[in-house]
Amino acid sequence: ACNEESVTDETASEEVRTIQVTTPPTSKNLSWQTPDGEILGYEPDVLRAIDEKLEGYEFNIQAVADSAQETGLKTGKYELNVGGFYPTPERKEQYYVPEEPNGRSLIKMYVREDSDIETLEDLVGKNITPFTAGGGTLQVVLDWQEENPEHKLDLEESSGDIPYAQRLKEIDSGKYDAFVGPANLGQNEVIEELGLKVRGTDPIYVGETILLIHKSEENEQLVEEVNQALKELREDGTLSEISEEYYGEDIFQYEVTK
Amino acid sequence: MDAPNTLEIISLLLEVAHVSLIILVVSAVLGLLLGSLLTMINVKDIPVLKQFTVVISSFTRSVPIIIQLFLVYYALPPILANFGIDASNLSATVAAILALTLYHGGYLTEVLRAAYKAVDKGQHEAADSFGYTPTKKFFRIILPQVVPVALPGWGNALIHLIHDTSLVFALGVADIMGRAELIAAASFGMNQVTVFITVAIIYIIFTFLSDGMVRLFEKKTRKYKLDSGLNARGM
Amino acid sequence: MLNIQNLKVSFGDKEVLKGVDLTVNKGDVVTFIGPSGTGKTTILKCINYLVEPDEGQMQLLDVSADFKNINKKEILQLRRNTAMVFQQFNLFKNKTVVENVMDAQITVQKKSKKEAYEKSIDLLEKVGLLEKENEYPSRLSGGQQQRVSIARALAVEPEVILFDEPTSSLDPELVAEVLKVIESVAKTGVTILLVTHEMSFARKVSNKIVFMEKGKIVEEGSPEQIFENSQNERTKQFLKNYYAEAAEMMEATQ
Amino acid sequence: MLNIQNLKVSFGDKEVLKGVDLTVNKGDVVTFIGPSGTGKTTILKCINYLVEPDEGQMQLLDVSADFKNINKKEILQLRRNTAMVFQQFNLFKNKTVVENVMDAQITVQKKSKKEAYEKSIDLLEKVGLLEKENEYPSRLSGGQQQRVSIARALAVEPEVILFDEPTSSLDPELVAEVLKVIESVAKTGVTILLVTHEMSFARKVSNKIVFMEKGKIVEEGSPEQIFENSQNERTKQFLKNYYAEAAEMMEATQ
Amino acid sequence: MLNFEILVENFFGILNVVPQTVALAVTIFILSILVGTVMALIQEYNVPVIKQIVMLFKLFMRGTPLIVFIFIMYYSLPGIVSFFTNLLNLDYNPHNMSPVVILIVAVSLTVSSFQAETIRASFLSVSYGQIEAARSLGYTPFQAFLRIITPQALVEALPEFGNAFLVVMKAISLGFMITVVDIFAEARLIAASNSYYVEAFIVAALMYWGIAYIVVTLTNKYESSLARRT
Ligand SMILES: Nc1ncnc2c1ncn2[C@@H]1O[C@H](COP(=O)(O)OP(=O)(O)OP(=O)(O)O)[C@@H](O)[C@H]1O
Ligand SMILES: Nc1ncnc2c1ncn2[C@@H]1O[C@H](COP(=O)(O)OP(=O)(O)OP(=O)(O)O)[C@@H](O)[C@H]1O
Ligand SMILES: [Mg+2]
Ligand SMILES: [Mg+2]
Repeated sequence: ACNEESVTDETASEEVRTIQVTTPPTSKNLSWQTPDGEILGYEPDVLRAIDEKLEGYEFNIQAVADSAQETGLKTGKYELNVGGFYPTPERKEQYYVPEEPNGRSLIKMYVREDSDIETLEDLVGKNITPFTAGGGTLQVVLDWQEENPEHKLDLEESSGDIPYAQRLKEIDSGKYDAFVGPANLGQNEVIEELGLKVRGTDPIYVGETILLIHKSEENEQLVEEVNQALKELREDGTLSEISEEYYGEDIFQYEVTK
Repeated sequence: MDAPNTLEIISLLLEVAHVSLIILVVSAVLGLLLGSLLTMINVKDIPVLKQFTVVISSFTRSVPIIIQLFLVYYALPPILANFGIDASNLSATVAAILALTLYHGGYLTEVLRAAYKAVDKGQHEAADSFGYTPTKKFFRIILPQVVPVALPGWGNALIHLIHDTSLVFALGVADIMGRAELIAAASFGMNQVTVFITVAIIYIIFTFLSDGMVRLFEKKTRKYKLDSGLNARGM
Repeated sequence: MLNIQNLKVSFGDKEVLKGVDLTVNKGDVVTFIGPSGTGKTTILKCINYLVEPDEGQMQLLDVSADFKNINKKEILQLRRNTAMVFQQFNLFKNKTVVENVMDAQITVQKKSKKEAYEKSIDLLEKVGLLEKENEYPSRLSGGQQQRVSIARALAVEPEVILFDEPTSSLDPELVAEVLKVIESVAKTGVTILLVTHEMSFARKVSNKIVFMEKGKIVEEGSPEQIFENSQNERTKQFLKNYYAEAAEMMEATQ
Repeated sequence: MLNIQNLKVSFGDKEVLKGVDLTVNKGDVVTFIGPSGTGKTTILKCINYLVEPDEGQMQLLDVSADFKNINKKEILQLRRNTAMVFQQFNLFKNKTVVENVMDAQITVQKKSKKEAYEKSIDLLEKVGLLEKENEYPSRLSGGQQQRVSIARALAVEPEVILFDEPTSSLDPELVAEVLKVIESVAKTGVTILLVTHEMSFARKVSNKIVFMEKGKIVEEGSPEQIFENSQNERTKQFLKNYYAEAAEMMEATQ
Repeated sequence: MLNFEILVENFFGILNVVPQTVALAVTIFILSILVGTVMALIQEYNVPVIKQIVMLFKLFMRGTPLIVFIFIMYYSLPGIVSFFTNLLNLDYNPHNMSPVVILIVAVSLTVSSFQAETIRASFLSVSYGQIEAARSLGYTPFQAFLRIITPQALVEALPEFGNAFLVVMKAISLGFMITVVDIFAEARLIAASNSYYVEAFIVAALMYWGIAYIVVTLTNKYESSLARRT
């Protein structure tokens, strides 16, 4: 018996591959790390659910900043990244991307309570807070701008180091008229906590978010299995459950905007 | 978790102060050694090697630290792998120390070189005339006169280093700045101002200590009364 | 014991020494005199290789070197057999008076601290600077610095001492003291090369005078030969003012 | 025209000048002699306030100042009425020879460049350094530096010139030249204060000799009085070596 | 592994912002030297009270991480300015203050506290005899400073000024937080939009290095020409 056990142990450890997985550290509720090192949020929980399903892999989840995430993924330091990524041609070119999305991203506008801004068109001539450089939100707005050149918006970009809480205060104070951004980053909590006279509009965009996997022969199998796992998790309602837990609603209820 | 109050923020930040301190102290020491070595090569005008130091120091001084951190942590292991060196286990902390050492060393090269050149030629002549070996001359005569001139620049370099250690969070190292970001994120950035000001105060204390150390050395070297400077005679 | 052949030095494209030959015997006191800027300091600095000559050979004791391909060991040997008193003193700024005198003894000669200290105190007493033992050079008057510099050179008991205007900042009393010191050192067999513009000092201290002009040795000989029977017009002219002065003095003190 | 009362200076707790009184008339050439470290340089530096006295009053031309509360304007006036030749030369390292001589004329006296240049060339010729016009000081021999320093001081045509051992690095020929220059300057009514340890030079150049020791003026008088009829034992002893030398010279040149 | 098409594309993309980055850096660099010199002089001449204020200011500026200081300035500078404009009854609305101005003020103040140390050190290398000589000839302190001390001190200070300039070059990339785009910011913009992070960083690094190389070559040339003159 002893003998047998040790043999199975060996084969098991040979087969289980440890995967370096990264997720953003400071994007509550999407994904964040507590001071004692716990990694929480929608994305980490989805990762854990996938990990449970995959027999031959073990995920080592780490929280690192976004530019480090993609740099490390490209050089092979990391194998798998999550972080509310939008699918883009460039990403598909550089990385393996499972067909099945791992989540939804809702983009809303945050405006003063008495504001009549409801759609992107209403932003013409308004003061919009700077967008996080190259973020998905900006891309969405730029795409819209391209289709609607007659409504010229005044768009600015910045590094995104100024936190959303601060941005919402700037709406409240009148410095800016609108803040456009992903709705999964705790805006509701901030508004409530600080008693801001700010409201969120209906989503102006609903998109799918994806996983990114380092391109290498070794990982071809991994992509397949992750894809399969995601499909199952989606179907059995696990993803919706996780969403309820962190966002207070099922993000999968929204139709993806074309 | 409830949003922590200021006292809790301070204690949370201080919990990881040792991480920042270790990175800081190790790269300060190694950087000083590297800087001294590069300076030596530079002032001795050793061919080829000198060109090499110019390249190193211009690169490490100019490229944003974050890119240097990425280079060491992400790009170095695959490059080394081509030469059969396995560095895939390079930890983020070690990578951070390596990058900061290179940066600090490159910076110090300029400080030390200038201070070295400020020493009067007659001092070299006098030591040479007695048959001091180059090493003896350096340690007994030249270095003590280089130090007072180099101290303020060294102080600057240390402060830059202190601030740049805060970037290692990008690699996932949990230093003070990293912890601060996490605390701020936990409250959706609502307490970011408090957290940032607390961090600033901790850094001010670090620089205060660092500058204090530099001042202490300055006091020690002031006894040489090298007779230079605007108020050499206290006027 | 010291032999120099065909010593040539240029700074940039300016030739400063134009082929100097010189022979010095053990225990000699050789004094260089000549107009300002002729290369007197430069000769002394070639002997311990502080200035790199373009050409020339030199034998000093058992070191025999061609300046064109002298090696590090030879240079160190040259320097350890000699000591120099600089025209601008060049005291170590970061060391006190007594440390200045002690340092080479400890560093180069590996003497014990105690031994070096005793020797230094002894020499400082000789040059009358005992009370300044713990001062830094920047706090000394010109004459005091010069005396420390003399003590520092004597402390290493070299085979050859190079004095570059060792009395330029000293008053007659001290000049007499230094004269005594140099004479007593010379008696122990130490060879002395000296640059001075004080002719009476040169005359008294040396057994050989070298008159230089424009990077060349114009005339050399015993003090009597040079001061009383110079055959060279240029030398005579150079010494004219000295004679005139002597004559005046005669008058005044008669 | 220059009057100093009760001048006291200390460095740290060491009193260097212990109450010096001095009166100098326009056109005087006053020479300070005395042992090394007595405070000769310090006196000169008090006159242009490079050293801050602890106590004392001074009148110089129309400036009348109490050193205890002298103001900036007075200091500047003192300095613009005087010029100094330093014992260590202190040439401006970042300027060529001719620029060293020109700079104060342009900066302080607001002369035109051309005018300053012409005056400088003139002076450089006088001290025999025309060919070094565009050299930097670090490239000069000791005697050359000293001569540039003299030219620089003369160039601003001050009311009072302070010479601190202006001939220490000069050979007899050049000493005679400098003597001529100083005499010609004195003739134009410029007042000269001078420190030297070359007694025969002091004797020839000055109309008043001040003998100092240990921060005090011990004796003062005309050269004849001091050199031939000194009443003071210390002065006599100090000059003993000078007499001995003169006597020897007499013998030798007879 | 690298995508060369993207590299080339990035190169021209980033090259666009080089002139404005350098112009900004030069402006800040010059301002910081001016302010730093004043601080160094106050410290060297021991001006009472003001010296203590300068020391405190330096401590604060050297200690505060620049990112925090920019953050503070972003929220408080308009208020500070409006306080003064109101005081002087000027008609200027500082709330439209350009982020570039805020960045220039923040970085200049920070860097000047470092420049003060550099300048202080360079004074330490000028021998006192030089100052005595200038004084003896009746130079005003300012004339002595400009004509004698500065040229000699500069030899010593130049390499550190080179350092400071490169520090400024890097520091302004923090301005991205308040929408000022420089070389590094442009690289991040491009990277974020096309996900070719490695390529963008490589191009940015080369750009910085190239500028550094030019700066180093220029200062070395100037340094050796100054050194030859002493
Ligand atoms: N580093 C240097 N670079 C260029 N020229 C130099 C340098 N050092 C000395 N010289 C020149 O070489 C010549 C000889 O200088 P040296 O110091 O040997 O003269 P010297 O005979 O000692 O004169 P003095 O009696 O004035 O000290 C001088 O004309 C001087 O200008
Ligand atoms: N900066 C200083 N700090 C402390 N002591 C000093 C300083 N400068 C000079 N002294 C001391 O003051 C005394 C007088 O110095 P000063 O330079 O006036 O002498 P001096 O008469 O010119 O001598 P010398 O003929 O040797 O040049 C000396 O004993 C010297 O050690
Ligand atoms: Mg000489
Ligand atoms: Mg003196």
